[in-house]
Amino acid sequence: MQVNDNKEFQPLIVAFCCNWCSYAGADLSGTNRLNYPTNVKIIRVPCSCRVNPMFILRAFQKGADGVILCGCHPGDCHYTSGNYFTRRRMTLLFSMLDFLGIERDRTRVEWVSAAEGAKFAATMNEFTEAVKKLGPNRRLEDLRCRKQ
Amino acid sequence: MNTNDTLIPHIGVVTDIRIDTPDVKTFRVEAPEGGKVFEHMPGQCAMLSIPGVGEAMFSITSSPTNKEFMEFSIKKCGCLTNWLHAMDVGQMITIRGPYGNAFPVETELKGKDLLFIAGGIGLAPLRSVINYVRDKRENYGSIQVIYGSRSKDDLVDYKEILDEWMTDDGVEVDLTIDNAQEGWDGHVGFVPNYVKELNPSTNKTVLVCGPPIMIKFTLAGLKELGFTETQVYTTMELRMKCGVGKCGRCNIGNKYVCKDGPVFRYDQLGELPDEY
Amino acid sequence: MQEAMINKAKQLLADGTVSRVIGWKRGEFAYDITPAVFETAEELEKDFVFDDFTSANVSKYLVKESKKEGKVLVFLKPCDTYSLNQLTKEHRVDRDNIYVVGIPGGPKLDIEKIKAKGITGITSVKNDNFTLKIETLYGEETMPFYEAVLDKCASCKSKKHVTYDELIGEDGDTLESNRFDMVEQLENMTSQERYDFWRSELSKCIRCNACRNVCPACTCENCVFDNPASGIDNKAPADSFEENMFHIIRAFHVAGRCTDCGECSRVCPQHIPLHLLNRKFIKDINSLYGEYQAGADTTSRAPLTDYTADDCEASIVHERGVE
Amino acid sequence: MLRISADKIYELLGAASAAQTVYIPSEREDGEAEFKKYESGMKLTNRLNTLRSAKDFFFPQTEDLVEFKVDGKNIEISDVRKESEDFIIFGVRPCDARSFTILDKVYLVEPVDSFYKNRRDHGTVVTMACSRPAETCFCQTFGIDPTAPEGDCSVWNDGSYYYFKSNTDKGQKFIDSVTSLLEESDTAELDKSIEKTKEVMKKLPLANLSTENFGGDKLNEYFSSDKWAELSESCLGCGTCTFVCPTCQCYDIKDFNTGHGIKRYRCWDSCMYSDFTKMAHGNPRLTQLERFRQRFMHKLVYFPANNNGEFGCVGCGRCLSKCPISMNIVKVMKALEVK
Repeated sequence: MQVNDNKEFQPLIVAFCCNWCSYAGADLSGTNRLNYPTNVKIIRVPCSCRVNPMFILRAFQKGADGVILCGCHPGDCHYTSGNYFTRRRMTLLFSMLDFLGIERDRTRVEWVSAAEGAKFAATMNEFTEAVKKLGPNRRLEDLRCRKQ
Repeated sequence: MNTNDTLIPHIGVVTDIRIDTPDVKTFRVEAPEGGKVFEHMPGQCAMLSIPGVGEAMFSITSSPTNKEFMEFSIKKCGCLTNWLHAMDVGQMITIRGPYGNAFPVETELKGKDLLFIAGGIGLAPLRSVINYVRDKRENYGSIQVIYGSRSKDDLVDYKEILDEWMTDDGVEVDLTIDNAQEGWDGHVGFVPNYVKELNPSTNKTVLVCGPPIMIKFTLAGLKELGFTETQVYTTMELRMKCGVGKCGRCNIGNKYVCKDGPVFRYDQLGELPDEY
Repeated sequence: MQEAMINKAKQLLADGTVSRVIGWKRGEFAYDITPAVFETAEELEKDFVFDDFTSANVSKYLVKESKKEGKVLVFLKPCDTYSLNQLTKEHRVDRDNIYVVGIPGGPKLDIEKIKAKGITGITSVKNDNFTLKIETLYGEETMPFYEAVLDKCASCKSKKHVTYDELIGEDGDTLESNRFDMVEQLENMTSQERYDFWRSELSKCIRCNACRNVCPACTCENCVFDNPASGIDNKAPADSFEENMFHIIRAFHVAGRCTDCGECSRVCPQHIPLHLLNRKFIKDINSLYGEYQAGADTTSRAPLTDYTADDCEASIVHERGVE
Repeated sequence: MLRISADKIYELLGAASAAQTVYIPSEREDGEAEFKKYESGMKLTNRLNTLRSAKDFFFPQTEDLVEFKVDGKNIEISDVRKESEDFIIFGVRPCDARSFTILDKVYLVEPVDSFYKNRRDHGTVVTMACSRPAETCFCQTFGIDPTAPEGDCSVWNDGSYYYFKSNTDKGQKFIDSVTSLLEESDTAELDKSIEKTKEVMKKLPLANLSTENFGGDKLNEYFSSDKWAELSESCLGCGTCTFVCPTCQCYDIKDFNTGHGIKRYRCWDSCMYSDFTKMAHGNPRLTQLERFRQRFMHKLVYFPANNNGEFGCVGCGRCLSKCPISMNIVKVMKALEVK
């Protein structure tokens, strides 16, 4: 089989989006015909607080090169305080991943409201670029899942 | 590496799915090219699996005298069985076996009067034996089947029981259900009590299978009636992974249920530690 | 000390204050001590031991023991009292059914460190003025006491009992400990160096679950790693990812609840410094959300079940330290 | 007997590793020993034994069994087995060498486990007699002579020389491959050093531990013993003892979805784990007492019952030094023993 070395690396990004703000924001960026990479795979969650650390790790295991978590702006959570807990949790988790030597730019939390379609697209573009610079996820990948 | 290994399964195709009761379905399994995947003896088991879902041991409920296919009556109770219940005809599964010993149909049971006692899904392993002895009628004495279930709807293979077993000469079938229900004019009551009521002749050899609690009381009842432990056979189940006595899960005393069982004579069972 | 403890236990058994005693039981050798429940004065006389090797934190046994009939006496070292407090806070033990006698803490010894010196055939270990005199089948060996001290004791955080019904001896104070030194050292490495460090450590993991099962904070009735529905109930680390995942998730599940008792590293048969993961969380929590010591009290909110509106953003991770 | 002077042993290992992979017990940074692939510059450990047993070579902690491709209702099976390459494990202790014959009794009986057999066929076990047994050693209890190891080829070290004796064709092949480095000699020096070891063996704290009260016929005496509750009381239910044990052979079979197929693999499992026997309708071993009992009954009663009285323990002492709460087979044997 011929390997195409010229093909530019396209990182696979998993974006967890809260149902009330960020998912609507993503929707808005779509209806506004804003561009963001097709390799961003959105997973809708009821609240950013629903995302437990295992979700993030599982995404990396199954082939993600970067994982981003989007939720309502602090103070705007549909469930009052969900995203405040998320913020603490993800800060600690990302810090731990960094501590284990996993590149810190592979993870991010961003607050995107339902009105911020443009911010959503810009965030995804920027995040994808940052991950692209890092190359494929090798430090937190499951070799069994790598496509031959 | 061209040797076969029992841990590497074969492909089976589900060619028919019969709804027996609200939570039991009977699956017909054939090899992709038709015919049976392997031969077995009544009472033996096979490991069925859906890759990625799970693998578990099931008793083969069809008789070895059936040369076209194998059947498995499976109750919905866990992850794999839920999946199996949701699948359609044409689905491939993986199958390996046969595992375990079998009811001694060609040795100890030959020429004997047989009494089958089953409760609920416990009929599955016995159905294989019942149909085997019905097909080789000349080798065995009288046949009596005592079968009970929670309700009429929970009687597995009810149609076959009505249409084939009950119409057979020399096969006596006694059915019972736990609670009275509309459309049922048969016996009502638990199996162990029904056995005592029926008072079967003590020269029969007994094959019993059902929930542990039913087996326990049935055996006590049989003893009261004068049966000895060496006359009673039962079949067991424990968690299994390998099927060949190596993975260590179904170990009771020095026996492995998958290899030395699942069929045990009651006196052999008594020698094992009480851990099943 | 051992004598005083046995006498105390016998007295409390005799006057009916307690019906059982949790302590440590003598083994075959100088060092193989098993936590045990004693019910009679005779058992205590015969097998109760308290010496340089009684390092096991017995507070987790109270989850089971405190729910049984009759009050149970437990001897707790200062570090163990933090664990008990945390268990009390999480309603995992019935504190009213426990009689805590506080006893002085370590430093305790790590037999593995003695064996790592190549000393074998050990028949007795004596502390002679901070020199260990070790009798072996091949003659006597000596080594400095402090070289054989358990890691968890070498970075002791407190000599203070945070909960007790009675004390034997004087109570101590919390200490200025050096426990975050190694964490800091790692933080100052490059990402690649950290990765290499943890890979060489975590690749040793055999997933025996000793760290989880000994941990006083791990008291779930059914652990996520035992739950087939979780998809991560694997019995062995089948890939390097799973080695990382298991330890990240385990540390995360006890973050803000871990009292830093150090049992995880003590029991690890592969000597993986698992406490560093927990300490990283503790250090982060201290620096980001204010000083917090799990188990210091029984009422405060745990950092991960709490928040303030002006907490730092997760991006702080990207902005500090070495890449 | 053939021998080589101790300072030339690495020359010998180098020569052997030119033809096939050689594994030797070598020390890690933390002072523990483990089997590592020999490369020049590596040193043999001074530790008596490796932290993990040598069973990994034949029965690794995880191994792939078979792979599936699932496409709609169709399933495709692919056999991923590969012929193992030849390898030599150098420096296996007599206890671990015996553990292989115990594992053989499980994996090489019908139906033969082809995964195990493949590795067993290709592995040459070069054993090393013990000269400094530890306090935790009790291999004598199970009839193992640490000064006369089994295996394909036995090696003795008297301090100045390594002596070699082949026991099988595979062992002879190994000796043949390095024969140019070996010299013929008498064994007077070696015999002296063996005598010294035998003296130490008599002084071992567990030298008098006996199996005479255990065996296949002791099921009823021990199964319902009231000692189990006390013994299992502090058991954490972890798998340390199982995973460092050279004879524990239980395994689990699991599927892993890689996203582009299903890998079915097996991995070590432990009867000490709470879900080991758990099934849809319940668990026959509900508390740690039953699980704890199972492990020791299996080694001391069930296994001998099925294997002509051979016990499922080799007295390597790993569980004695590694159990987090120091509960182990020796304590169990001493507590249970009924005369």
